[in-house]
Amino acid sequence: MNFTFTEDQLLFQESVRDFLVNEVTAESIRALWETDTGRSDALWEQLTELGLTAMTVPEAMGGLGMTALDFILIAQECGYVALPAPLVHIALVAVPLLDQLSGDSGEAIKQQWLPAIAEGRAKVMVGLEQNVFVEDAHTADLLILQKGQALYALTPEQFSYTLNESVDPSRKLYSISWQTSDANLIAEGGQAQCLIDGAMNRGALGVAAEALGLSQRMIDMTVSYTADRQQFGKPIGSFQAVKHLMANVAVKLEFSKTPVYKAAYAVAEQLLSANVNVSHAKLAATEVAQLAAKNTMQCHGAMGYTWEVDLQIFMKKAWVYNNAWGVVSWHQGRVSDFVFADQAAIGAGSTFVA
Amino acid sequence: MNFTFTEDQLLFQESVRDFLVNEVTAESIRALWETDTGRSDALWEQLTELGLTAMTVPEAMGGLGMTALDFILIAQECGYVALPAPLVHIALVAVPLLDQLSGDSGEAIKQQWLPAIAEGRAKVMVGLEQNVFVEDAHTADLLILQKGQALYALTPEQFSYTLNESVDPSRKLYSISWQTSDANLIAEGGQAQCLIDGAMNRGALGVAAEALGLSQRMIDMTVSYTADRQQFGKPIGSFQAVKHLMANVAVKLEFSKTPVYKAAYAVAEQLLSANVNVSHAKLAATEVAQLAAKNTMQCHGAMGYTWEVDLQIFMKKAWVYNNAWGVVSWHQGRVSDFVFADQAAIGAGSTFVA
Amino acid sequence: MDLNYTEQQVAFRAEVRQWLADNVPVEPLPSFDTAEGFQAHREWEAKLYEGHWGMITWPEEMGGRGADLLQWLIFEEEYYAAGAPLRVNQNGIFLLGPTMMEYGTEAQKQRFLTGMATGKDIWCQAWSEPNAGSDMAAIRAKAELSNDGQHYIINGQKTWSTRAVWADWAFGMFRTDPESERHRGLSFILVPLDLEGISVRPIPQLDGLPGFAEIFFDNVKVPVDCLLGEEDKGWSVAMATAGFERGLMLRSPARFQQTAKRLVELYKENQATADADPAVKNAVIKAYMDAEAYTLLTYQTACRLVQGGKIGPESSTNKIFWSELDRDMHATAMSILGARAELLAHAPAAENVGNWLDGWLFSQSGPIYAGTNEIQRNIIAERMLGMPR
Amino acid sequence: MDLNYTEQQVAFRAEVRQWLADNVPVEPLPSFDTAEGFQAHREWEAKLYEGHWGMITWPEEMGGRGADLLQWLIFEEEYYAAGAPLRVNQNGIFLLGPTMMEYGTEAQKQRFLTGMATGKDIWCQAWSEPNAGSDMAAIRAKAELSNDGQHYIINGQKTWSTRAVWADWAFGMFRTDPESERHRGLSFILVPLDLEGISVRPIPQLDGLPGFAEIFFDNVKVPVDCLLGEEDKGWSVAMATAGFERGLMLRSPARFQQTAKRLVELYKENQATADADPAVKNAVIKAYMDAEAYTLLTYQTACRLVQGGKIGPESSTNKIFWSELDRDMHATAMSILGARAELLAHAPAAENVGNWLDGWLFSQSGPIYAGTNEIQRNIIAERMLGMPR
Repeated sequence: MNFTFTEDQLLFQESVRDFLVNEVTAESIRALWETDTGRSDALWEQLTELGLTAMTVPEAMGGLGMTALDFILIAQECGYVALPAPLVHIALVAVPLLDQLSGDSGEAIKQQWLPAIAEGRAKVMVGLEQNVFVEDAHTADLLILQKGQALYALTPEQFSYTLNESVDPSRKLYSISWQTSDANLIAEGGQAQCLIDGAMNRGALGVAAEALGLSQRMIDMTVSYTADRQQFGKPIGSFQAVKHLMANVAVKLEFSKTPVYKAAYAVAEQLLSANVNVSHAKLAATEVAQLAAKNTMQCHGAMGYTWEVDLQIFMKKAWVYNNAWGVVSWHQGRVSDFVFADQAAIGAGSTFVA
Repeated sequence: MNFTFTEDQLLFQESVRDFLVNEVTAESIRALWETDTGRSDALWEQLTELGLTAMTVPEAMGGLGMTALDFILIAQECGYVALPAPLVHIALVAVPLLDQLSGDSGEAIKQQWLPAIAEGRAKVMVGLEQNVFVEDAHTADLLILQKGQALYALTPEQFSYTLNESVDPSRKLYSISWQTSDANLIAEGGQAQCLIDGAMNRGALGVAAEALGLSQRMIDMTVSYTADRQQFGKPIGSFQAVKHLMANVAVKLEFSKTPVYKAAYAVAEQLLSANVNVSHAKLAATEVAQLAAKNTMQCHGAMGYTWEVDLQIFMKKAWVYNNAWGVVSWHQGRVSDFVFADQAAIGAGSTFVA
Repeated sequence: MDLNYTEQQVAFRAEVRQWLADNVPVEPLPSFDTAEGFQAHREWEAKLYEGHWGMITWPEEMGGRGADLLQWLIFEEEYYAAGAPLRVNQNGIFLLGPTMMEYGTEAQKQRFLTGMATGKDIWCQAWSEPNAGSDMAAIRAKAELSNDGQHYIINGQKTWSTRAVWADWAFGMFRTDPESERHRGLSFILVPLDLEGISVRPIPQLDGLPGFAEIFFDNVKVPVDCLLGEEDKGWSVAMATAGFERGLMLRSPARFQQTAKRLVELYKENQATADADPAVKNAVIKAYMDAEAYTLLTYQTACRLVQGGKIGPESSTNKIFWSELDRDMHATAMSILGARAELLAHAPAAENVGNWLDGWLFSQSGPIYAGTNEIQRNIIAERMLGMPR
Repeated sequence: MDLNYTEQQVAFRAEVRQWLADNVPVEPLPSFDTAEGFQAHREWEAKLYEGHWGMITWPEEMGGRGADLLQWLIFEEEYYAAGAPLRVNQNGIFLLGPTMMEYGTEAQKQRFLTGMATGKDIWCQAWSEPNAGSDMAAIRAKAELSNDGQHYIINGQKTWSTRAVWADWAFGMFRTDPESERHRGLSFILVPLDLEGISVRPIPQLDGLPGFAEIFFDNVKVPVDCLLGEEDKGWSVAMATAGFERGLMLRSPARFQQTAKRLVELYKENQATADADPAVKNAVIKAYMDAEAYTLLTYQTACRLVQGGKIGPESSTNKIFWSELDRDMHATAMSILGARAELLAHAPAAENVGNWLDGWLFSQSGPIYAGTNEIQRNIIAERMLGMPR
């Protein structure tokens, strides 16, 4: 029993954080808002050079063969800087899905796309019906789209897309018009369902980890703002009301981290408890992100309501993640199914046996 | 349109408050806890002399012929002192129920009991199935008991009772063993149902009004405690955290009063909106009472957790009222039935038309 | 207590409803945080004035109808029920207007109130400064009497001035006694925004629109007859305004009743998905109940005032209640809308869900402006409950 | 990261489970806030010691097993799952014990730790004073060194001392430097409660039972070898204890996991009525999730400590989290129980619902004792987030 990350994992997280905090600034994010795609090839190259696009790609495919658990601290840091790039989606959702394809056609797809992803040459995005829209379809080299109990792989010439602007200017959501065809079919029936369920879990896990980072960032920004901002002759951060608004966020955040790490472990180890662990993680992490948005906004006063103050970059992402990769009620439902089942493994001593 | 009480109503409330605050002290309440019945005939005489037992009794029956609206401010004051006597129950529930009995037998019962109640000679308590237990059966001269869609009137020799101790030592709850008999039948079928529904509404209304008084009392006690209690060299009431705990109660209380008054008006005027108005009042008033108990307890620190500090007298009553006269979900259900009905009269301008 | 409307009140409601039915634009106006939207709303104010609906509680000679507060509530109910445009001049008619009634000279009333009622003059507030937000007594912007005693020379900066970008006039507080500190030595002055030396910098808000602005004053010469109340006594005048702001007029209950109603409809349209989260149904009925409670308390207060009563410190509870109610209602709508909640109004797949998003964004400002809810809680604890400072 | 128990851990769990199955009393013991209940719990502590389960994390020579924190968590899980009695000596084994490990002399360890593990000496705390609650640095109770230097002469009053009514020893802080103020000049002293000059006044709690007490000291002569740590340096010793109290040991996650489990069962038994209020179902699954979260964080901390890490200021979040979780879980149970929720355990119609009421009453103290949650929030804001004092 060892519920801690290794030195290496923590050191890598640190180096990635250092890079991201320096490279992905509020200024660079706002600059991307003004571009057509809202995405930066240069940034993607840098992420590739850091080995982040290759992390979850199997070694046989030119990757580092790491798991969702290895990647989870990185996803957290991507949230901390509100990374305007689909790294978490590709590393946690697309790559493992491709990697689980079987049969000759499956092998072919893997061979074609996984090394390309690892080398940063290709972006593959997954569109599941539960998500309604498809992220980053405009810069995707391949889309994996769900239709009922089947999955199809489409290249850009095989679909057209319409942008649906999100309140988060960094978020690029598209409605896709496309046709199913046997040529594009990559999985169906039980096998497809299995891939879809796995993708939902990993997508929700990624968003949960990002939500932890977003919450921490909103806390950090607000702690420094309230230390500088003076009213009534002292920093507003010295007022008990402001302190307690922030402390309440800190408490929730502290108790949302370990559920996310447990879920990452469960996904990586394919534990039976993965579904309930992921839903717990998603609910806890997005809930603290909502509270962080609400309380840090309040501590910023009118400043927090402006376009120019950077809080909005993180607050709006926190909002939209509340219903991304499974709405709140869907995750609640998965938790109740587990908790209220006959002979449910709950109570003292059950945490690590399920 | 005049949503205010008359000078007379407010003056009477004041004089009743003065009396109650002087006569019904924490000491006298604690003294009653040590007695067998927990009730005081002397107190009941005083309430009678004030005309309170006669208020809702029709003038023809020797009463003052007043309505639930006239009585509501009095019920509030009964809550303010945690009156250890069934005045609100008798005035708001028993008397109107008796008064609505019809037919010769009904007339006879009215003639026998209403003047006796007005003169303080008799106590009549109502036991509805929804309340599970019957209050004050041990000092009742007559019980009106529900069995399904029928009501029966029983005198003490016709039933036996078993005490079920409540967390609130002032509350006397009994399980009753008794037999239905045609001789005791006072109403059945639709007529009985109508009496039962009316009694539920008036019982819930009374508890809602008492909950307002309880909340105000908990606020007042805590404001003075936190003004006296010093820590870190100043009154704890000067700390923002303590102020905001109390302010949150004050806000909720401010917005719970008018729903109770509206409900009292609706009951008195037999408006169609009485059901939803009463349930709104009950939910709002008991919710603020729960918050008041929670926050004033916190402001009292360990003191609030002791038997000797008087906060418990009001806090425990606030707790038990949450599920008295219709559990929370029952009242929520009545509100949803109204709100979600087709053509529901909601929205701007609808408040006083329903 | 009598909760029936009088015949006159019923007739008045019918008259309002008829006029609105005939005049409210079918297509909702563009947001008044845009240039064209502001102009459209300005024209709507003029249209209201034509019907003598500009500010019905004012005397007829000032463009009103001498209506009482209950008629005002009825008017507001019909106004929101008809989906009429937001009042672009609310700072003038709801905040400055009542203050001027109390503190203005006859000349000022004639001059300014009519301008408000007609919609000719749109007003903005000039209270906050970069270092005077929650702590309003820290105001530093100076107004010095000119040597000839004819003008105030204003220098300094104001901020968070809502709708200042296109407004005609600003009202606010300036330090007329340079030696003074805190609440003393401030004066309440009315400033035409077209004067030389004034520059306005728009501040884009969360939705990107310039809903408020900074105002810079560089030796701006304001005629002395723009002083409201006594010189150096501006604080008490301002407190009156704050009273109205927190109190009866800033936010009509009707507004929240309509939001609650729309929330109920949204819930019914999406009941299957909405009920999946059991918390949603409770949240919806709570929205209804809280909007009702706000309405009931407002009616009670109005009745008290009509009978000669006064607004007390308990009015501080209003601001907290409606601002949290508004935010909670929109948060509930966001949950019901699920994955589509984040779409901007013009997104192809939005199908009007965007109105809820706009409302959600706007609701974020409620707990902050007009005195943050933390400040309000202090006021409630100290002035209403009498807790130690 | 490896979330599988080792073979040794699995074997250890089996051993604990077996012993508890053989020894846990079938009938729950009476409350240890009663004389007979206290005695029964004292005997249970002795029984635990027989099996060497008194305090397993201590060295064998002190009555322990030299177990690590993970074994301790496993032990606690089995302990609560078996419904074993509450630890009447938790002040000793969970709070004073660890402090003594760090600050005690060898002689003190030998003498006191064994006494705790055997259950011979039951300890209570003597921190708070009538005017030193949240503000512990305001302590005034004096301890003066006797002329012969052999004793401290203690005078003063302590209060809110849990289980002091029947305890054998008290540990707490006293002012040894009469000139000193605030945190300086305090000493951590151990006091036998049978000494002359000590009188204990029980304080009945919400349920009427004397769960805590006031302790009056009138020229009480305490031998100097009862000083823990350095004279006048008691504050740092006390902070260590507070650290354990807020941190790992005071409240085992297992306790709340079991409460959550019982809540799930209560919900299932009453589902029809419970589901009438949609909020209840969410509250129940939240109880499960929060109890899990508390368990996970505790395991992570234990693993860190086992690897040589230290408890940081983030441990202040524990106390807020479990105290609110405990209160919320019991509040949910109260809603499920409806009209029967208010019945005392011995009421004829109670049928065990009374346990929930007892739990509800006890849960009221959680947000208050061991440093109110308001104080905890200050600590979190200042020490964990680094906000200005």
